[in-house]
This record gives sequence, C-alpha cells and structure tokens, in this order.
Amino acid sequence: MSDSSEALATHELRHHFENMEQQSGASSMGMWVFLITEIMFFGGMFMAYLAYRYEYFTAWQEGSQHMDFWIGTVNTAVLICSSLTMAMAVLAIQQGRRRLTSIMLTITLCFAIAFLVLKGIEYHGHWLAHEFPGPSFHFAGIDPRHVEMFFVLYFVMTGFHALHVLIGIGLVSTMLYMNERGHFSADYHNPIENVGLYWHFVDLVWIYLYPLLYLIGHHHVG
Amino acid sequence: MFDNFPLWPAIASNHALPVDLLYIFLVVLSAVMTLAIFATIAVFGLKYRRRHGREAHQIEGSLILEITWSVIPLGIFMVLFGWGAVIYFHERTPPRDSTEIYVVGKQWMWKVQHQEGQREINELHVPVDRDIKLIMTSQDVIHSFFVPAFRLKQDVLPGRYTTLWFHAIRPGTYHLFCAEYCGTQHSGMIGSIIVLNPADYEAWLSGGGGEGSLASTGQKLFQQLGCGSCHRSDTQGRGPNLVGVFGKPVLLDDGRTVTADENYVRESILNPGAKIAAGFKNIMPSFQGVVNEEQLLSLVAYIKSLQGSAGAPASNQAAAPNTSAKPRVK
Amino acid sequence: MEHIVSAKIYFTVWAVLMCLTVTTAAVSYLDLGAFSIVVALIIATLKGSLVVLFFMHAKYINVKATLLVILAGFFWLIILLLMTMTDYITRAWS
Amino acid sequence: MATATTVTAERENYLNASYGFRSWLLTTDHKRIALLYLISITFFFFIGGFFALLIRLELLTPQGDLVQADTYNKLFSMHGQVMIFFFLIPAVPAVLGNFLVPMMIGAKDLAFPRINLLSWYLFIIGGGLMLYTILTGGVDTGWTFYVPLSTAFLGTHVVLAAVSIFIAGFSSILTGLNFIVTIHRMRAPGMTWGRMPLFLWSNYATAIIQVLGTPVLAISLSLVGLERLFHLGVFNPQLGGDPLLFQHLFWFYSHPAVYIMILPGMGVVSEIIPCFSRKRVFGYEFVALASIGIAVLGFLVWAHHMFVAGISVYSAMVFSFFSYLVAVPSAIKVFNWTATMYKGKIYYTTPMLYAMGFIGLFTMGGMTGLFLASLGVDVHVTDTYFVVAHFHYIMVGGMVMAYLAGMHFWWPKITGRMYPEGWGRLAALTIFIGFNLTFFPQFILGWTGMPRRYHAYPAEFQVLNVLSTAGSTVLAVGYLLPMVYFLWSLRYGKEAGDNPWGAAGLEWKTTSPPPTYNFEETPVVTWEAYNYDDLPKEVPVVG
Ligand code: HEA
Ligand code: HEA
Ligand code: HEC
Ligand code: CUA
Ligand SMILES: [Cu+2]
Repeated sequence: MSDSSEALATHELRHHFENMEQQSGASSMGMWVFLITEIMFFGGMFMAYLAYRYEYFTAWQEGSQHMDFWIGTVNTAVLICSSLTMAMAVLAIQQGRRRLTSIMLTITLCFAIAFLVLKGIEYHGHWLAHEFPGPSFHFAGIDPRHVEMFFVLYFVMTGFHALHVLIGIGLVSTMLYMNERGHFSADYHNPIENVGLYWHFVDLVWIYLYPLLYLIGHHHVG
Repeated sequence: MFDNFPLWPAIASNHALPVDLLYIFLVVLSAVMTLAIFATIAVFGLKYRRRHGREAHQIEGSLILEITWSVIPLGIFMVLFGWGAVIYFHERTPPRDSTEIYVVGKQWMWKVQHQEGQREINELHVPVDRDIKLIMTSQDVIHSFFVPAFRLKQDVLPGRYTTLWFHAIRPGTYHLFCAEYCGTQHSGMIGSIIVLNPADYEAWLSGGGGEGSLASTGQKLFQQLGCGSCHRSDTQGRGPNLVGVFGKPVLLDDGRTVTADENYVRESILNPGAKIAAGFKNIMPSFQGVVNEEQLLSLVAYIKSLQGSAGAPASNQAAAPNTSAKPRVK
Repeated sequence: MEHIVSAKIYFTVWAVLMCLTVTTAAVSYLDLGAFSIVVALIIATLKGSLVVLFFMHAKYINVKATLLVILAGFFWLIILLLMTMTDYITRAWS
Repeated sequence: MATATTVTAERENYLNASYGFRSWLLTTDHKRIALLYLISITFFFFIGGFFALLIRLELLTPQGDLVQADTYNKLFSMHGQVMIFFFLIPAVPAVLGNFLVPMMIGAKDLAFPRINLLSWYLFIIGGGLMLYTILTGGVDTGWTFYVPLSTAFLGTHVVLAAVSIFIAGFSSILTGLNFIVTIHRMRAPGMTWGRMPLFLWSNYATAIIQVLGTPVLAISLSLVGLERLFHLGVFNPQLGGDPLLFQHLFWFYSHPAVYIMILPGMGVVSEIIPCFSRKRVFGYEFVALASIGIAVLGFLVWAHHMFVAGISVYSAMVFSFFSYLVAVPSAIKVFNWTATMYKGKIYYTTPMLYAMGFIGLFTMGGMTGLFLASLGVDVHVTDTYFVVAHFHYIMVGGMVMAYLAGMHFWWPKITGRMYPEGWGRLAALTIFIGFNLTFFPQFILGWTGMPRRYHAYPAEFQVLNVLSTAGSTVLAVGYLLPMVYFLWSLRYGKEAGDNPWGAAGLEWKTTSPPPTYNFEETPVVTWEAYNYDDLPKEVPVVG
C-alpha cells in the first residue's frame, strides 16, 4: 500500500519529540504508568478478597475446594506459554524478522483463545453446579452464604481478568494485522513492545489469582 | 442558647464537656493562627506595596525558618491528635455495668427496645446519671444515630451491631437525628431523646405497656424456634450449653478463639457455619430470614441473661415449627 | 538504546515458570495448614518477579524513572492492602 | 501599550493556525485541547452551581417546601458529582495544566498528544452520560455512592452515573499519565528538576494521585454496578459483605482526590505570588517537596472519613495520626507563600487578590480540617454542616479562587488579550464576600448539630440558613462577572504583548497567543526558576 509507507514515515518520529530515543523511552514509560493503574484496579479486588478471607476463613477453604483444579492449572501453563511466545514476538521484531513475529503473535493468539475456551468450560461447570451467585445459588456444605461470597469474588476477579484477556486478543490481533501490513521494523516497534507488556501483565495477574482461588483449599480433596 | 440562633448545642452528657474543651482549644488555636497569617499578609501587603523606585529584595529562603515552621506545627498537631484520641477512646469504651438498650434503625425510623420490655419509636427515654449503652443495628441501609446534645454519633450498620454509650447529665428533651444519608426521608428520620429524673423514669417504665422483659421475649422465641432442642442446660445437647457463654472466649474448631459478644451470637444464629464451636458439628440451621432484627435482639438479650445459674434454657421443649415467627420484613 | 534479550534466556525463564507451576500445584496436595497459602504466595511472587524482570524487561530498563514507576505501583498496592487491614485485624480487639 | 483594538496582521498562532470545527475537534495541540476543556468544565460548573442555588433556595425555610425530598436528594447528589468529577478535578490540570505544562518545560507538546485528545473525548462521553442521567431523572446516591443504599435500595440511574464517573475517571488517569511522562521525558535542555516552576511540581504530584488513586475508584464503582446488574454482591450484607469495605475503597481514592483538587491550585498560587511580589519564591525546595509529600502522605489518611462508620478504634487512631502528618506540608506551603511577600514589591492585581484570598480561605478550610481529623471532635461534627463548610472553604474558597487566579494570570497568554482590571478586582471582592457569607454560617450550623443532606430541618437553624442562602446569591453574581468580562475581552480587551506581567517562566518567553509548537526553537534553560532579579523590576502593564 502506498499510504502505509507514508504512515511508516510519520510513525517513526512524531513531530514533538526530539529524537527516537526520547520517543521510545516515553512510550514504554507511558505503558508502565498505565500498567500500574491496572495494578491498582485489580488491587481493589484483591483487597476485597483479603478482607473476606480474613473474616470468613472456613468458607474460603470450602469455596476453593469447588474450583476446577485441573482447568486452573492448565490455564496457568497456557498463559505462561503465551507469555513466552509474546516475548519471542517482541524479540523477533527487534531483530527485524517480521515473518517470525507474525508467527509468534499468531501462536500467542491461539493460547489466549484456548485460555478463554477453558475458562468458558469452567464457568459452564459452575453454572451446572448452581455455583453462580444469585437466586439460583445452592451450596450444601458449611456456611453457604459466605461461600457464595467466595464465588462472587471468584467471578468478579476472573471475569475482569478474562475481560483483559479479551482486550489482549484485540490488541495482539491489531499488532498482527499491522505487522502484516509492514508497519513495524527493527527500528520502529514500540506498539508491539507495549502490547507485549500488557500481555505479560495479564499473565502476572493470573499468576496470583491461581493460588488464591484454586490452591488455598485444595489439599482437602487431594 | 438563643432559640432562633443557637451558637452552642446543649450540654447534656458526660462526653459533652471534654469535646467542648477540645473544640474551644481548636477554635482559639485556629483563630490565632488564621489571624496571625491574615495580619502578616496585611502588614506585608501594606508595607511592601508597590512604590516607585522601591525594588524587591531577593531572598532565597531560610533553613532555620523552614524547620521552625514545620516542627512547631507538628508538635501542636501531635497534641491535637493525642487529645482527640483520648476522648475518642473513652467514648468507645462503655463501662461494664451499663444499662443496655437496643436500637434498630430502618428507613426511616428508629425503633427502641428496653430490657424491661418497653418499646418506643423515634423516642428514647433514659434516666439521668446512669451509664447507658446502646446496641444498634439496621434493618436495611446505613443510618447514623446522632445526638448533638451528647456530642455522640455512631453509624448503624446492616448485618452487624455497633454500640454507643453515654451518661446523661441533665434532664430535658434533645434532638435525635439520622446523620447518614439513607434515602428519601433521611431528614425525616429524627426523634427525641428524653432524659428523665430517676423518679420520672421509674414512673415512665411502669406506665408503659411492656409485654414482659426483652429477655423473656427472647426466651419465648427460643422455645418457639426450637433452639432448646439442641441447646440444653446440661451437656447432653447436640449444641453447646449456652449458659454463661456470653462474654467469654469461645474456642473454634479451626483453633481460633473469639469472644462471644453480640456480633458473635448474631452470626451464630444467622450463619452458624461461619464459626463453629470446637467439639460440635455444623448441624445448626441458619435462621436468616426467619427472625427479624428485633427478634434477633431479643434472642441476644436472652442469651446474655443466661449468666451462671440464673434462668436455664428451657430444655425439654419440643421443636416447634418456625411458622410462628414473623418472616423477616424487607 | 534498547536491550535485546536472547531467546535462550526467554526459554530458560519459561522453563522455570513451568516448573514452579508444577511445584505449586503439587505442593497444594500437601496439608501444610496455615503455611500452604504462604508457600503458594511465595512461589507466585517468584513467578511474578521472573515475568516482570525478564519478560517485561524490568531488569534491563535503563531509565531510572520507569523503575520508580514500577516500584510505586507495588508500593501503593501494599498501602491499600495494609492500611485497610489495620481496620479488619483490630476490629475484634475492643 | 498598544491600546488599539484594530486587528493588525496577526502573527500565526495556535488559534488562527487553522479554522473550522474539524480543526478543533481533531486537534492534538495541547493548547487547543485545553480550550476544549475550558469550555466543557465551565458548562458543568454552571450546571453544578445551578443545583447549588436550588439547594440553597430549598434551605431558606425549615420545611421542605420548594422541592420534594427525593428531588432534594438528587440535587445535592448531582451537585456533588458534577462539581467534583466534571469541574474541579479537571479544572486546573486539564485546562491550565494542559496549556502550560509543555510550555513551562520548553516542549512542543505533551508526550502523547493523541491520548490527550482521547482524554477530552472520554471526558465528553462521561459528561454526556452525566447529562443524560440528569435529564432522565437524576441520581440520588450522594456523591459518595454508599452501599447498600446505592446497590439495593435506590431506583434511580445509579449505574449510569457510576459509568459516567468511571469514564471521566479514565480521562483523568490519561491526563495524569501524560503529565508524568511529559515531565520526566520532555524537559528542554537545562530544565532540571530543580529549575522547574512549582506549578509543574504540583501538577506532577497531582498526576501521581490521579494515576494511582483513580483506578481504585473505578473498581469500587464497577463493583457497585455489578451488584446492581448481576447480583454479584461484593458488598451485600446478606452474604456477609461489608459495607465498610466499599467505604475503604471509595475513600482510598476520594481522599487523595481532594488533593487532586487542591495541589494544582497551590501550584497556581506559587506562580502568582512571586510574580506580583517581584521576587523569588521563598524556600523553593520546601514548597516543591511539600507537594510530593502531600501526594504520598495523602494516601495514608482516607479512613478519617469513617471515624463513626464502625471501623476499629485502633485503626481510627492510625488514620487520625496520619491526617495530622499530612497537614504539615500544607502548613509549610502557607508559611512560604506568606514569607515570599516579605520585602517584595507587591502589586494588587486581580490574580494577586485571588491568590491572597486563596491563602486566607485555604488556611481556614485547612484549620477546620484539623478539627475533623481530631477523633473526639469529629464524632460530633461529622456528617453535619461543619464538614460541608470545611470542604467548601477549601474547594470553593481555595481551589475555585486559585483557578480564577490562574485564569486571570494566564488569560493574556491564552488569548493575547487583557481582561478589564477594574472589573476583575470587583469580581474578586464580590466572590470573597459572598463566599464567606455563604459558608461561614455553616460552621456554626454544623457545630450546633444540623446534619448535612437534610431536606428539612428544625426551625431553630433557620436564621443561619437564611444568611447562607443570601450569601450564595452574592456568590452567583460574583461568578457571572468573570464570565461576562472574559468574553468581552476576547474582542475588546487590550492586546497583551508577550509578557505583560514581566513574569518568569518559559511560557512568557514565547508570543501571546503562542504558536502551534510553542517555541520557534527549543529553548535552552540556563537560569533558575523565579529569576525575578533578571526580569523587569516592575510589572509592565501596571508600571
Ligand atoms: C480540596 C479538597 C480538600 C482538602 C485539601 C482537604 C484537606 C484536609 N481535610 Fe478535608 N474534606 C474534603 C475536602 C478537602 N479536605 C471533602 C470534600 C470532605 C467531605 C467529603 C464528604 O464526606 O462528602 C472532607 C472531609 C474531611 C474529613 C472527614 C469529615 C467527616 O466526614 O467526618 C476530615 C477528617 O479528618 C478532613 C480533614 C482534612 C485535613 C486534615 C486536611 C488537611 O490537608 C488540611 C491541611 C491544611 C492546613 C492545616 C491549613 C494550613 C496550615 C497552617 C496555616 C498551619 C498553621 C496551623 C497550626 C500550627 C495549627 N476532611
Ligand atoms: C467543586 C466542588 C464544589 C463547588 C464549587 C460547590 C459550590 C457550591 N456549593 Fe457545594 N458541594 C460539593 C462540592 C462543591 N460545591 C460537594 C462535593 C457536596 C456534597 C454533596 C453530597 O452530600 O453528596 C456539596 C454540597 C453542598 C451543600 C450541602 C447539601 C446538603 O448536604 O444537603 C450545599 C448547601 O448549601 C452546597 C452549596 C454550594 C454553593 C452555594 C456553592 C456555590 O459556590 C456555587 C456558586 C456557583 C453558582 C451559583 C453558579 C452561578 C451560575 C448562575 C447564577 C447561573 C445559573 C445557571 C443556569 C441558569 C444554568 N453544596
Ligand atoms: C439442630 C440443632 C440446633 C438448633 C435447632 C439450634 N442450634 Fe445453636 N448450635 C447448635 C450447634 C451444634 C452449635 C455449635 C456449632 C456451631 O457453632 O455452629 C450451636 C451454636 C450456637 C451458638 C454459639 C454458642 C457457642 O458456644 O459458640 C449460639 C449463640 C446458638 N447456637 C444459638 C442458637 C439459637 C438462638 C437457636 C434458635 C433460634 C439455635 N441455636 C438453634 C445446634 C443447634
Ligand atoms: Cu436514616 Cu439517614
Ligand atoms: Cu479526607
């Protein structure tokens, strides 16, 4: 495309920056600032989790036993693998290997979709087990109300996480598309790097969600 | 003070004076500081106002001054903090033998239950010169029990008990306000606190058509709900013997220990599984939705009254169906 | 200008992350009482640090301010959690 | 000075560089975006002010006779939400900050111009939703959205209002993000941190709060929304949810947010006082670091809004303690501003009058904050008009004054025209008098026990309420005046020249109005901030 090369030129150094280094430094710093707002956003939910776990210890133990341990564990592995491929995508474009970049981005996408599919299966299981909070919630064991609260937090936290995965899929797809159109090169690839940062952040959140939701009560069933 | 133009709220409880003293101190302090700053600005403003031929002196700053005006305010602030904290701590620690009165807030009224059985709405009669402790909860949203003449305020929360204590020092009628925004008629959720001389108070007590003491209401309920089928006065019941439990530490089956206060008893009735007494199974059904806040309070009052050998729980009462209890109003 | 991390490092980090995942999953079968959550969180933090340091290049950032930003994020998270817990933990005291 | 109103062949500047709606709505020029913000927030200020007037009218008599109780509740809720989220939080950062931050550090623009534009669009979307909420029946949660009232008991547009604030919050985050990166990465050669104007320091501190605090507001409002929409009742007492948890999360943002609302104003004042005293600011480092100190300590005090809410006694003490600590840096600032006037050459221009008003009223508001931070006194005065008076003293007396001070000070730079000085002083005086008449009586009302958010009140409080209402009409006139003469000056104002005040700061080194990229060539800074010894000894426009 003719305008893509033009876009390339204008994207390389935007008028208000003095040089490329200032531009890419600003861009990655901006991304980090954005990510810490994300930390605080999830922080609010972790706060709720912490306070209630402190107050309703037994119910948390109970609730955690009703997680799907295997899906949770596999999903953890899936996200870690996707982080690797994302990192490889960034590496590839740093080296100017556009084709490899596209391949890596595609694999990342596959992992992301796999994660969501597994999550969907898991949610479906909870639905069948009447573990969705609300009027249909049913729990036979000890302290059902507080266990319901555990599930509320489970759905809120994993729900917001899944939303971030979804956004991530959108972003990675965009990168893939732009890369195919030749927007990126060894000299200019800030967007891919930033999407990479975003994606690793999504992984990071899950790394904490996994033990907090799936593992705390696991040994009782094990 | 003035009927139409009050400058000072009535002083009617033991907390009023300490709060007023601190307040006066703060008023004087801030008046002095504010005037000092206004005066300095005015003096500088006049003395150094622009005049032809005068130039500004360039001054960088002064470390000594900076330290002075950081450390001195800090010192003053610490005094304020300590003073305020002491008052607050005192306000939040009710004396052991206070008379307990139960309060339920709901949109948009205050319901009061006395130990002796009297019930009131939007009014609270208390005797002068006695320590009173209010145990309060809300049936719906957050309200706040506010008596300006007592300098007291405490939010009233759904799902939990909060307390307040005072010692009225002057007979009279005082405002009771709801101070936490609670919906349409928030400003209509007002009432009066009527502080009576001991004699008048006795007269009021005997005048009211109480249906027996609160604890006895609780006892009846205890029987109706079949609590007694598990909670017996010996050690044979399926549930723990409740005599003497209140106020004592309870060992839980996960190893933690909690004090059996009002909130614990409340939770034990509504969410028995949340904290399980050691040595027992989680078989107690939840009474959430079966008893309303007022009934809950009478149960609490009853369990509280089970100290030592006094009225033991009715032991061999057959488990009555729950139908007699009013469903929880929402 | 920018640091290029070798593929070897990425793969190593990935392998360690996978191992840690298996470990934490395996440990969850043991009943460590109150410690199981501690162990799980320590492992999670290890994994998290690896992701931040290597995948997210925090180890190679040469702009001090960006590092400050990252630290600030975690510091403020801790403020939120700790200061709120001062309330929950001491509620039962009085 | 050129008194001519004739339009000479103007130099090219950011205003006349291009014409048409498109050139404004798609602009990435920080100065144009600042003007877009200016128009938007002025609009919201008058909406919020309109609600305020209705509140005051209702409170003229003890009975609730002007509007229904529900309507009254909507009035103060929407007054609070509009004023805070759609006026005061963006006021100085998004208007003056946007305009000045790049210029003051000698950059061509903010680091992310398109994100800057995006932030305005988010603001407009949020604002549009808020307007829609208002027009379709409003919301009556109070500005605090306390649960479970907001989640389970109100039938109004709670979710809509929450979404609108969520979006406006994002706009605020993006502004903060832009400022942080810009100040770190875009400073002109020689513009070290120690040479930055204090306005930048305070906007930087503000940005820290915006970035770290706002997401927590976002999540707490989201949780309210989820509870209403999907029964995901994180705060639902029926499931053991704790209403206080919401309050913790809400105030974790909303207390620091009050510093979002004051720090930029402090920055404005730190520019104006030196300029009209013709001397360096006293104790530069201390004023600069005090801003950062406030931003950090400000995050440790939030539960002072919850002293009677049912938090633990010990926790209350911790938060009370930190509330006193955070007052120290504010004190340092007040003392340094005052000391700056010492041996200066003081000009009573409109901005200076506002700035002096700011010091006085902020001090009074801050001092009464000390009453509230004191546990013993707060139990009595919390949720009364004492609190209402406290925060209006700081936010209206302090911040709105600072905002007006800044608008007058930089008006010549923004538009290239002078405002009429006489009218300016008159308005400043009117506002000062009207303000005190409106809000001083409220301290007494609060202390004697009148609760806030009351639609009707006991008759004994009437006299003071009447005074307050009277004051608010004076205040309204005071606020209308600048509207009128600012608009007037766009056409008839004297031409300002590049540096009418003889002020320090890079923004005065370029033309008025500035060209699109601010400077002909990137400036190189070799001097300290506030180098008034190198500048004209007199203020040029005044002489
Ligand atoms: C811009 C907004 C702003 C600012 C800057 C402040 C600043 C302060 N605020 Fe305020 N506050 C609000 C806006 C603000 N507040 C709002 C909106 C509410 C109500 C919210 C609601 O419920 O709707 C509120 C409520 C509020 C409460 C809760 C009241 C209640 O509901 O019970 C408290 C309690 O501690 C408090 C304290 C303080 C303190 C200690 C400061 C300090 O930072 C002040 C520091 C400044 C000074 C102290 C003055 C200068 C100092 C000197 C001149 C030194 C000399 C003095 C001596 C030596 C004594 N504020
Ligand atoms: C930035 C913040 C800000 C600002 C600027 C103001 C400005 C004013 N506020 Fe407000 N106020 C709050 C923030 C603010 N307020 C908050 C957060 C609350 C708490 C809400 C809650 O409880 O949830 C509150 C609550 C509040 C109350 C308490 C209500 C109650 O508790 O029942 C009162 C009562 O007097 C009041 C009055 C005023 C007045 C008279 C002004 C005046 O300064 C306003 C002056 C401005 C004007 C008068 C505009 C002039 C315009 C015109 C004259 C034109 C008319 C307009 C049209 C025709 C469209 N405010
Ligand atoms: C089916 C039997 C059963 C019934 C009916 C029952 N309880 Fe219980 N209750 C128990 C058991 C078992 C425990 C101990 C385990 C636990 O804490 O849940 C208990 C614990 C309690 C405790 C906590 C006491 C402690 O020592 O920790 C209180 C208070 C209590 N019950 C009150 C009541 C009241 C009031 C009712 C009636 C409204 C009631 N119970 C009905 C079985 C019962
Ligand atoms: Cu009840 Cu306000
Ligand atoms: Cu505060």
